[in-house]
Amino acid sequence: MSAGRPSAEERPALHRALGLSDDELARIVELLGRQPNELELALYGVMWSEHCSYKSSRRHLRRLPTAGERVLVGPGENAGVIDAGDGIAVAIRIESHNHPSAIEPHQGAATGVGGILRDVFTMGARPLAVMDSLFFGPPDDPRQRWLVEGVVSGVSSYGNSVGVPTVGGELTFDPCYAGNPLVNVLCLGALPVERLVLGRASGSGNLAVLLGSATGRDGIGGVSVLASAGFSGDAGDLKRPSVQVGDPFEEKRLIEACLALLDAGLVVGIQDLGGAGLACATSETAARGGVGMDVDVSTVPRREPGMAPWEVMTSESQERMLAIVTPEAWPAVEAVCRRWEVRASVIGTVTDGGEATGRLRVRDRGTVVGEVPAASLALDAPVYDRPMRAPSELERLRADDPTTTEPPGDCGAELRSLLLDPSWVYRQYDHQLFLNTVAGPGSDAALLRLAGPGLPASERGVAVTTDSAPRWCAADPRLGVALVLAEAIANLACVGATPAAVVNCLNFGNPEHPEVMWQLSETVDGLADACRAFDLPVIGGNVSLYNETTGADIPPTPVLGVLGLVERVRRRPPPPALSAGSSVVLLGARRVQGVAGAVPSHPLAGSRWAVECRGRRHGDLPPLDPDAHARLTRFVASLVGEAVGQAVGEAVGQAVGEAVGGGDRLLDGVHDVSGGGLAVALAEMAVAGGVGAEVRGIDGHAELFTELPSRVLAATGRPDELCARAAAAGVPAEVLGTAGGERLVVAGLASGLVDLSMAELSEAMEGSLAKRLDAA
Amino acid sequence: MSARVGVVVFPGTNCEHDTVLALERVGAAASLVWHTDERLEGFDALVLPGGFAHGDYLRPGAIARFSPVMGAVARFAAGGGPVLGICNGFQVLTEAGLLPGALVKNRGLRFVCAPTRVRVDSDRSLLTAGIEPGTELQIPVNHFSGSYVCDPRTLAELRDAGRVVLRYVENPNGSVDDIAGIASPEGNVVGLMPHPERASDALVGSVDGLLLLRAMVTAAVAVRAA
Amino acid sequence: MRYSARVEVRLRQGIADPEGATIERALPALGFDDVREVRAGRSFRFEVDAEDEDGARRRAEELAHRLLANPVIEDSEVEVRQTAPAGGSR
Amino acid sequence: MRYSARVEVRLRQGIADPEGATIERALPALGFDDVREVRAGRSFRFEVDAEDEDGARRRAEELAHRLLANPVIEDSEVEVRQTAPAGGSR
Ligand SMILES: Nc1ncnc2c1ncn2[C@@H]1O[C@H](COP(=O)(O)OP(=O)(O)O)[C@@H](O)[C@H]1O
Ligand SMILES: [Mg+2]
Repeated sequence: MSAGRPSAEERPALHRALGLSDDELARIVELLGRQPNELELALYGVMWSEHCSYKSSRRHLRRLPTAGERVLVGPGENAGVIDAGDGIAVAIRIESHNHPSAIEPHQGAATGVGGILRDVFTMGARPLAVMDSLFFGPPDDPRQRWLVEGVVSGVSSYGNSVGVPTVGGELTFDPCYAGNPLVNVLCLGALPVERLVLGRASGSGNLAVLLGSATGRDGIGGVSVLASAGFSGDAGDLKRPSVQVGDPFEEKRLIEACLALLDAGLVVGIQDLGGAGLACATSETAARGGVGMDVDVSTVPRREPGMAPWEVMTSESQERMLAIVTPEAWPAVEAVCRRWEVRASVIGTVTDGGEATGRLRVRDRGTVVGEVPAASLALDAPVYDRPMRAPSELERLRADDPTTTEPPGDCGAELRSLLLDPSWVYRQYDHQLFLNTVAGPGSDAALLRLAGPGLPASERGVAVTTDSAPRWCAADPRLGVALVLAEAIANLACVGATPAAVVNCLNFGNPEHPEVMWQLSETVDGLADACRAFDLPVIGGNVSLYNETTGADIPPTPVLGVLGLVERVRRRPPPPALSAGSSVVLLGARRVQGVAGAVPSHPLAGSRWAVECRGRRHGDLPPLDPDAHARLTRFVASLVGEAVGQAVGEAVGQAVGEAVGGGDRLLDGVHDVSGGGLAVALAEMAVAGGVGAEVRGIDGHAELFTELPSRVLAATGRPDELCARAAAAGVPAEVLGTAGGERLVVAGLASGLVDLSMAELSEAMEGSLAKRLDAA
Repeated sequence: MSARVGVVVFPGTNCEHDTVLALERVGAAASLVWHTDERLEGFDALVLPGGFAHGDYLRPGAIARFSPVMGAVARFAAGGGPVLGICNGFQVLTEAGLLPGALVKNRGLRFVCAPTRVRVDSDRSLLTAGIEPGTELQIPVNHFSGSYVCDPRTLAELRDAGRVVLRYVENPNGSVDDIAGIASPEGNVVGLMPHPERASDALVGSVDGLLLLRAMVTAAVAVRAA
Repeated sequence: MRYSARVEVRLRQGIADPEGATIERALPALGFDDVREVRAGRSFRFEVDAEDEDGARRRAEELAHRLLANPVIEDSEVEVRQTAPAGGSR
Repeated sequence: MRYSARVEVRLRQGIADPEGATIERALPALGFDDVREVRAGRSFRFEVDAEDEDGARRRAEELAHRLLANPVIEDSEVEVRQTAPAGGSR
């Protein structure tokens, strides 16, 4: 810092307060060839935090496959980008905002949305859709209700106001998250391919321009304190982290201004300011471009008086971007920003050549107050190979399988308890803006028209889904995550989409616990293998560690966002609903194939039934056959895709959900079988269609509730043709029953299993969440 | 000749592109008008679209009504020009005093984005001219502050003069008298909370909004001819 | 001179206050059955330069009427006190 | 006894206040360039039954902390005054 202040050397404990270990300090001294001063130490503190450096997870993440024909930008940039055809690229990214949301749910979730949007428009893409994956404890408790209300209102107020529709997400209630809720947000954007920009600086003498909000003391140390420290369980003795307040209006203007700058070709590189603020944005852009940067903190517009240089450099004030522009372009940049009422200030210059090469130099009114190699902050963070160990009881837990040991119960009552209608959540989200939402929340995946202001005309569609299943991943992280990917692909197929790319958010407990590292490693391997099996690249991700309360880690919770493409979108896909008179057909194998006797034909381990109805979390998960799954989902995607791509003709004016097929339609409705098994899938389709069904010959409660993958329910007016086409595609198909009437009746081989009126089903479904949340 | 419609954009407005698309579907030539513009010559009608002008900070519409364009909008309306406010645009029109009453937070205190059914209650407005009263339309709402309130005298006036143009079949927000849209005494200024532009394509769920927009565009051309 | 102003904006009597009502409904469950008649409003604080307190109050009232409150549904209440000589920074 | 309470909830010093900042940016165009440092908050009024003023204040503060404000980002300020004997209706 400025002369007269103690150097870091004189305050030996400082590095520890900043979250740096003694070894890390030694490494810094080695890199610099001297002791760092306070400012420099603060820079390393934030940049080498788990949150920014991925130091515990990096060596594992390298095992994920990232290459693919369509990939334009893979992991490492702000968002992954694929080529969607017709000159349009699609950018996508997912991120967690777990810890801030736990203490200020509204602002925590809101700023999470703001951050993920910036990651996407940084790439030159207009954000077109948001999704949110939410995990809470059971909503019957006032604190959980406060969290749910706050998080949902935060996503709603920020997303709606900034003008990006939230088109889907997930909602999980499990006691494991009571002390540590998870809030993951995904954003998808699109851009004309030629507008693609990367977050890198270049060109000696170019200007570093800070756009957006003034800088305050928001989230200073927040990165390390919020993201790298677990909760003690007692909010009272928390070192009070400063939570940021989001400003969607500023972000809206920032989006418009940045896209206008990019359209006009006025910037050389651009980068959002997220965790670690200017420290991160300046060092990353410089390091990626292989240049240096000279920043003067006195030129940074402040919201508060008396901020020290290290505060300015590490502040996480929201709604800011760093653009690199040529001096010649600066007047034009200023003009664009003035129109959008966005503050723009030159805060530094790009340096290259001589001893400046690769150096990040921080000045205060001209005086150098810190200088480090930019790459040492951004790229040279330590990489840890933390000890890993499978849980000692693994064998015993796998053997503790509910499939064989839990007796059947009242299937109707259990089914009712498993129904959950998330519309309480998504009714609060604008999910229609841009007029692209062909299938919105309530569908297996969101299907969007690939259109937006400034994009080339196209008939293509893009589909996206987020999926997770902590109950599977807790029982077996490696197979669990593969099953999650399979489910996501099935969800995409149900709206006619072929998967194209994966992003992931790995929410785990404390990486200093060897079991957690084992879970992480198994998850990465499981995901890597599954992605290879389905030939999908991972184009981005995020890791959130230290999700624990009083020493108890959350179950491993990988959340996958999977992007799919649809050739032509001219009609809405068949809804996840039954319609009176159609046959109910199960596509995919009804039971575990092969190895007779060795594996139960309808495994229940890891199912919602086992976990939620019986409190049993262990056992052997159902197996996944990637080839069979690929055959099934390709078949479903082609059937639905056919319907979606059909010319509309005179059909304009049809009501919602009717835009498919002719009189005796091949596909009236379609829905994958996932959480809660066949029972829940049937009930959801019945409620959505407002019609009952009669299904016979089900092999007991196990077939009703198993979450055996690779199964899709179809409602069809032409069952023979559907089954014949399935057979030709190598996909098993079987008519289970008929839709119609006022009851959902499921009969087993010997006796009845479920007999519920539509009123009972609707009540269980619609009332479930709203009633519990509004109970206050 | 097709109607020339100006779509007014405040910082924070976000439905302007959707509104332009829907207007084009009914044959209008729509273009964006920035909130600092004060020249509205050459337009046959104006639309204040949905969104969050100035972030909806303070109150929806409270800051936007002071934008330079609003003086011109008021003059345009006073001259009989058709002015339509959709959602946030409706809020701006009430704040600016071009329509009576106010829009307050929804009864449920939550944002609501959902399809709703509305009934045309009067054909004495630019938006409903030629549409049989009683006609039901499916048009989505998308708002946090959409609950219409006004004093009893204003309400009586609105009712008696056929200025309640749309009513909700099932009230989603607690609006007095199920009011979804109202008109000025002359019928040329209309505000409504539902989003007709979001019901302009079967692909996104409904085409019923086109009926309203077509009526407006037809009225605009007629005004110009007169 | 510089004055501090506080403006409280409240829904007018007779206008439904769902926010106040919702809080009130939640109170008994939290053990606050001794609390009632909850009304929710908004408050604004700002500084205003003026010759004297009356001048400051007039400006604050003007701001309240023109911008901060919507007279169709809201009332406002203004308080003003001196802070520091004009030009003084915080 | 019955007391009237007013609770003002404001963002803590140092926390960004986008609403206040947006209002402030709009002021010069309205001719209010003598106004600055605008901060937006929320206010609540309610009645509370208590033995004495101190008791009423304690309850109001408790309510403010537990329900009306989130201390992570907000401060609250409580004012209390007597209105009428307990049980008296307004
Ligand atoms: N938090 C949320 N935000 C928005 N939409 C949600 C949320 N939770 C669930 N949904 C929507 O509700 C529907 C059902 O969700 P889910 O049961 O997780 O679907 P699936 O089993 O097909 O993955 C989906 O369309 C999903 O997008
Ligand atoms: Mg599904």
